[in-house]
Amino acid sequence: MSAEVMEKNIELKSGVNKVFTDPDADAARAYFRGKSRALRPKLTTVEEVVRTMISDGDYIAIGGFGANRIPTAICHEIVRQGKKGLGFAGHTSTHDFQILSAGEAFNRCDIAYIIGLEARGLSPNARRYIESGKVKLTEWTNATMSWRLKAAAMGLSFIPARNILGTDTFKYSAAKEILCPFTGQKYAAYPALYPDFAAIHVHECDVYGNCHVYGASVSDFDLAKAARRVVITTERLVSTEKIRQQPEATVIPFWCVDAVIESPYGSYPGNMPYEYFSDEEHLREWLAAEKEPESLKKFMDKYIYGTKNFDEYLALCGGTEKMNKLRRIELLIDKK
Amino acid sequence: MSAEVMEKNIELKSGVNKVFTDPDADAARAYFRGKSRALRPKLTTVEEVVRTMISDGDYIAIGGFGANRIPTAICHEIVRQGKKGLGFAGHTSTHDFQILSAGEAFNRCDIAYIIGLEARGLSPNARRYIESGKVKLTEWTNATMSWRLKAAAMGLSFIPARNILGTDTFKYSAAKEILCPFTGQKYAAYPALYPDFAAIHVHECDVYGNCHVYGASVSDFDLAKAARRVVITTERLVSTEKIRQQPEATVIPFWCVDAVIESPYGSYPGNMPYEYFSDEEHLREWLAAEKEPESLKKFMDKYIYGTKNFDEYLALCGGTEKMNKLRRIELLIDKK
Amino acid sequence: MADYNPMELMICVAARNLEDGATVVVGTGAPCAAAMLSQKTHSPNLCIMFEAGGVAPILPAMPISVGDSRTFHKALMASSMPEIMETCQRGMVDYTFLGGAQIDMYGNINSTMIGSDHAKPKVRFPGSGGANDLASLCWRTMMMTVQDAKRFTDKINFITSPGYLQGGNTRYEAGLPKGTGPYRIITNMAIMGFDEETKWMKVLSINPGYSRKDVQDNCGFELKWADSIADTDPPTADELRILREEVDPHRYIIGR
Amino acid sequence: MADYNPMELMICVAARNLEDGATVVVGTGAPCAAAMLSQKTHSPNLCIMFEAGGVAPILPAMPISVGDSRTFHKALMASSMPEIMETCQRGMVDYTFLGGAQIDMYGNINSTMIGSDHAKPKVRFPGSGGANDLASLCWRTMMMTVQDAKRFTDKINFITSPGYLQGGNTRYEAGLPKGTGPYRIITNMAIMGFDEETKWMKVLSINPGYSRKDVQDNCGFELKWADSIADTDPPTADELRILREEVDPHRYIIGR
Repeated sequence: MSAEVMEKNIELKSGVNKVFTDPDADAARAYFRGKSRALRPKLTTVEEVVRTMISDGDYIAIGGFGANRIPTAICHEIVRQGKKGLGFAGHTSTHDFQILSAGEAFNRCDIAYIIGLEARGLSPNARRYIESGKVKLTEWTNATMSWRLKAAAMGLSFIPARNILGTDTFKYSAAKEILCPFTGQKYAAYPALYPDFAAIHVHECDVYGNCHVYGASVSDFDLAKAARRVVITTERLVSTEKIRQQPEATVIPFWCVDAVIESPYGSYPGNMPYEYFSDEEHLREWLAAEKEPESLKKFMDKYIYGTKNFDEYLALCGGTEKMNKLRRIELLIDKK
Repeated sequence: MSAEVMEKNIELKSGVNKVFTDPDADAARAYFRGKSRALRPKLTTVEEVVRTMISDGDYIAIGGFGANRIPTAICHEIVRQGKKGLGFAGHTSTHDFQILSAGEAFNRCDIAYIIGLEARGLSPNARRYIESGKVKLTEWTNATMSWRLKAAAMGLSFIPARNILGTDTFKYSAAKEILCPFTGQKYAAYPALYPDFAAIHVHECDVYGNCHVYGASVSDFDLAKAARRVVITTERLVSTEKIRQQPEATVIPFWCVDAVIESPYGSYPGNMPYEYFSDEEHLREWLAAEKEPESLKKFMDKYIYGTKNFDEYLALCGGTEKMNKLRRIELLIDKK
Repeated sequence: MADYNPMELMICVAARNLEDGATVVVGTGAPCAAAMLSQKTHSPNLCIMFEAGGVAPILPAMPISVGDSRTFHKALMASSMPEIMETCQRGMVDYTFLGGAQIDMYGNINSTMIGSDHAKPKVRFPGSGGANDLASLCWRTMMMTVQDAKRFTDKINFITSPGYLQGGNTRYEAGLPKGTGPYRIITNMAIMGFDEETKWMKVLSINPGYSRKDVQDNCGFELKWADSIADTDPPTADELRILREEVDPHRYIIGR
Repeated sequence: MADYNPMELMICVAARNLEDGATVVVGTGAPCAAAMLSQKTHSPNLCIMFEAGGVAPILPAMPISVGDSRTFHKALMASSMPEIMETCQRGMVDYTFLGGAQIDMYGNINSTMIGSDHAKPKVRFPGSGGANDLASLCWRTMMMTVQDAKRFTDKINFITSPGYLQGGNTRYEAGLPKGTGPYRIITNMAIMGFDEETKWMKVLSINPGYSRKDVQDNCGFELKWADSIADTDPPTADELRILREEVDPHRYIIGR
């Protein structure tokens, strides 16, 4: 390394906030060494997964984008079981963030996108929660969170990139500037993100967790590899014979997966590509209920605390008739 | 950066050999800024592509793995047109390396795997060519070459990894040691590899270059992004309507692609997954011919210099009857 | 002259800036409408991309989310967020559009917070999402926004997404890719670019019905002015018809 | 006792080291045969992976190439080289097998060249391929090889793939992942492991028909010896039957 580069090293900046998870690749390897790669059936229940695979204080991540292809049942159950003190990957999060905020389930958050529901507006309750100061915040971006997961999926402790340099997003992140050893170019270095737990909703998988996903995949294939423990909720189970007929279509392999749950309409009230569109009416009901803490409490009592499981929630929201309606919108048979 | 880390920086090692291509990401961006992303038909011929898209001295890379799913016609034409002084990415290369060595087309080579044909043995001529000292060599590994392409596909100038440290493979590479800014862990840093030209053989694509590939993809999806100019040879053209029916199956998007050539049996004498198996007999003929320079010259005159194009080569090798036979082996109808 | 509202004007102006054969990453709303209008007027082969992974869809309706089914309806590719972001980082994406609560004279944008304590913001917004990424990595960033002196400020509370940072060469010295940066700020009153040397915001043309004074009075910092200030061409009848009938027939966006 | 050749012995011994539920990256030839034999005897759920991307295929025949169609025939996944290598780097792959022209007392392997001038080698071999990667990143590396004093040398010409480098902790000090390294060297004469502290090659058991002297005489460096040297269990009749009838009926490998 040249003297010039060394000198420059001294001026390299760091973000002021915390890395909430250990980026150390050898620590992750030590965990993965003990993770089962046996081809064994992994069917279980939402209740069981949340009870046994998430401890208070764990750092969790949720698959999908916004309200699209999210494992809603897992988010509900985290709140229903009253999990507390979680760390959360606020990466392309919208309705999942809204649910977990309603349960005040987390106290630290990596931020790429939070409190909003895209074109639908902001979540009043999630905003109150964040503005309260109860949640420790570290700023990132969507690409950065994707790359932090990719670094972990690759088995690294960091990865370089060319965004966020020079901004307050950098200043309030936990990134560090580094120099390319070949060109001297300045890069942002990001710490690998190995979540303790991840939940991902897919179209199809077998009992071992070999998954098919259709449509945009966001960062889920990297997330499945990066997380120490992974649960897959699936619209439908398929046979392993079907998986073996098209091996190039397997996007998450079984060894990443610790638990599998069949969860039809599992992304409701969000959109599941090719299956059903989002229930905009019910999402508006969420936003309206959140305006005051009292109305939110009533809403949560009815839909989450007062239901035993996700099936009861679906029934409350209109059951099969509603689901058929959302399928017709998805398939462009009916206008929304 | 702590004083301790800075001190350590001074001891960081570098490989002694050359980086044959410019890893600078801004230089690559400047090229890509001018690359057409218009959705325009790109059909052309092998002769035209090699004549207009490859200049003597360019650095080229070939898709596929070994003799599997390789763009054989392009390799032949490079030799037939007498291209010289090329740089070559010797990444999982076998029969492609053998062809280009027979034409003495390159004079510098990044090595991961060269001169061998896996279980079939070593290429006598390629070995002579390398042992002659005519070719400048830099050592790498399969994973490293994959990651160098990935770094380019990501738009970076370098990427860290945990292999090759402490070995002579590192010493005779052009890698550099760096430290993780978060953990202090030592890593190998690899320079991004942006080839001037890449040729990739696929199962299906449309006239714009949107591609479907079945079976193992090796590093081809990253290669298609990393290379400045890309030609796709395809077993068959498909309509853009077919591409749009399954957008998640598009593995190389049109904007990476500069030229498209329909090239049935295009991986012959190599294996094309689900289509035809390798022609082991003809590959043995290659190896036998290579034993002496004289017999190789005769062989090359017959098969490459004496043929106008790849169709004539296929005809010389047994034509449709041979292709049908190889299909029956691929489909496990006949034993090889 | 056709009658139109400010949103319609901004969308039409934005659409004109997207040439055929270019690539653009858009979000929901006005940027998506501008890209669709551009396709239906002069740029049939404009390639529209969404950060969740959708590429070149045949959009059957306005997406609600940049990751919903519409964003990859009959698309040429349904890929991933890293795929799109790395395509930007590699220099293959020409344009993007950003929004924000504040913008300063160098085109820096705030979509994170109002206040001075990051740990306990006075007003919290969603944060970067993909905005910083696209502003950092695409060649040319544009913004469509209603103009007022609070939004256009020299006291930006938080730089979420980079414009030209502190002006001059500071953007590239910080390490951001060479040659990138804010390109056009399209408001209800005017169209701005940036001075080549200082990178300070510079008015290029004024929209019908507004004066120089309007434009300056509704900006919290002193604007630079191009040597000759053009009149912004108003939306044509054709543009308006296509926008209203084909792009946004339910007036989700132009009815705001 | 069944009659068998050295290759059959080595394959049977290697197969016993692959436990059910483990992951192993193999090449063509003997390692692939060992993994298949292991599946058909005690490890039905051994997950076989190939570096070109094939995962858990139902192998219809011996692959000729680690990227040919057989390596992902009815596989659970046909992925990519980075996918496989990153799975190794993440610590999810337990075993791999390497070959080479030379091996030293610390398990370092040469598959690159003989000679002293890298630019003009006396004898050139293919180079690392994936060997260095797998040796660096998988938990446990094994080797099957015929043993002679030229191949087992303390004057290795080129360290292509890392064993324990210069012994002791040098492997981890160089930056390679903690806890990884050579595990078993299976030869026609003996089975070796490595001393826990010094990482020097250490004989664990001697194969039927060979003596300590044979093993040492056919090794170019002084071997360490375990406190108690076992006799290698010869292939059982069952192992041999499955190997000959089901794994390699055409004797492509065991006939060598």
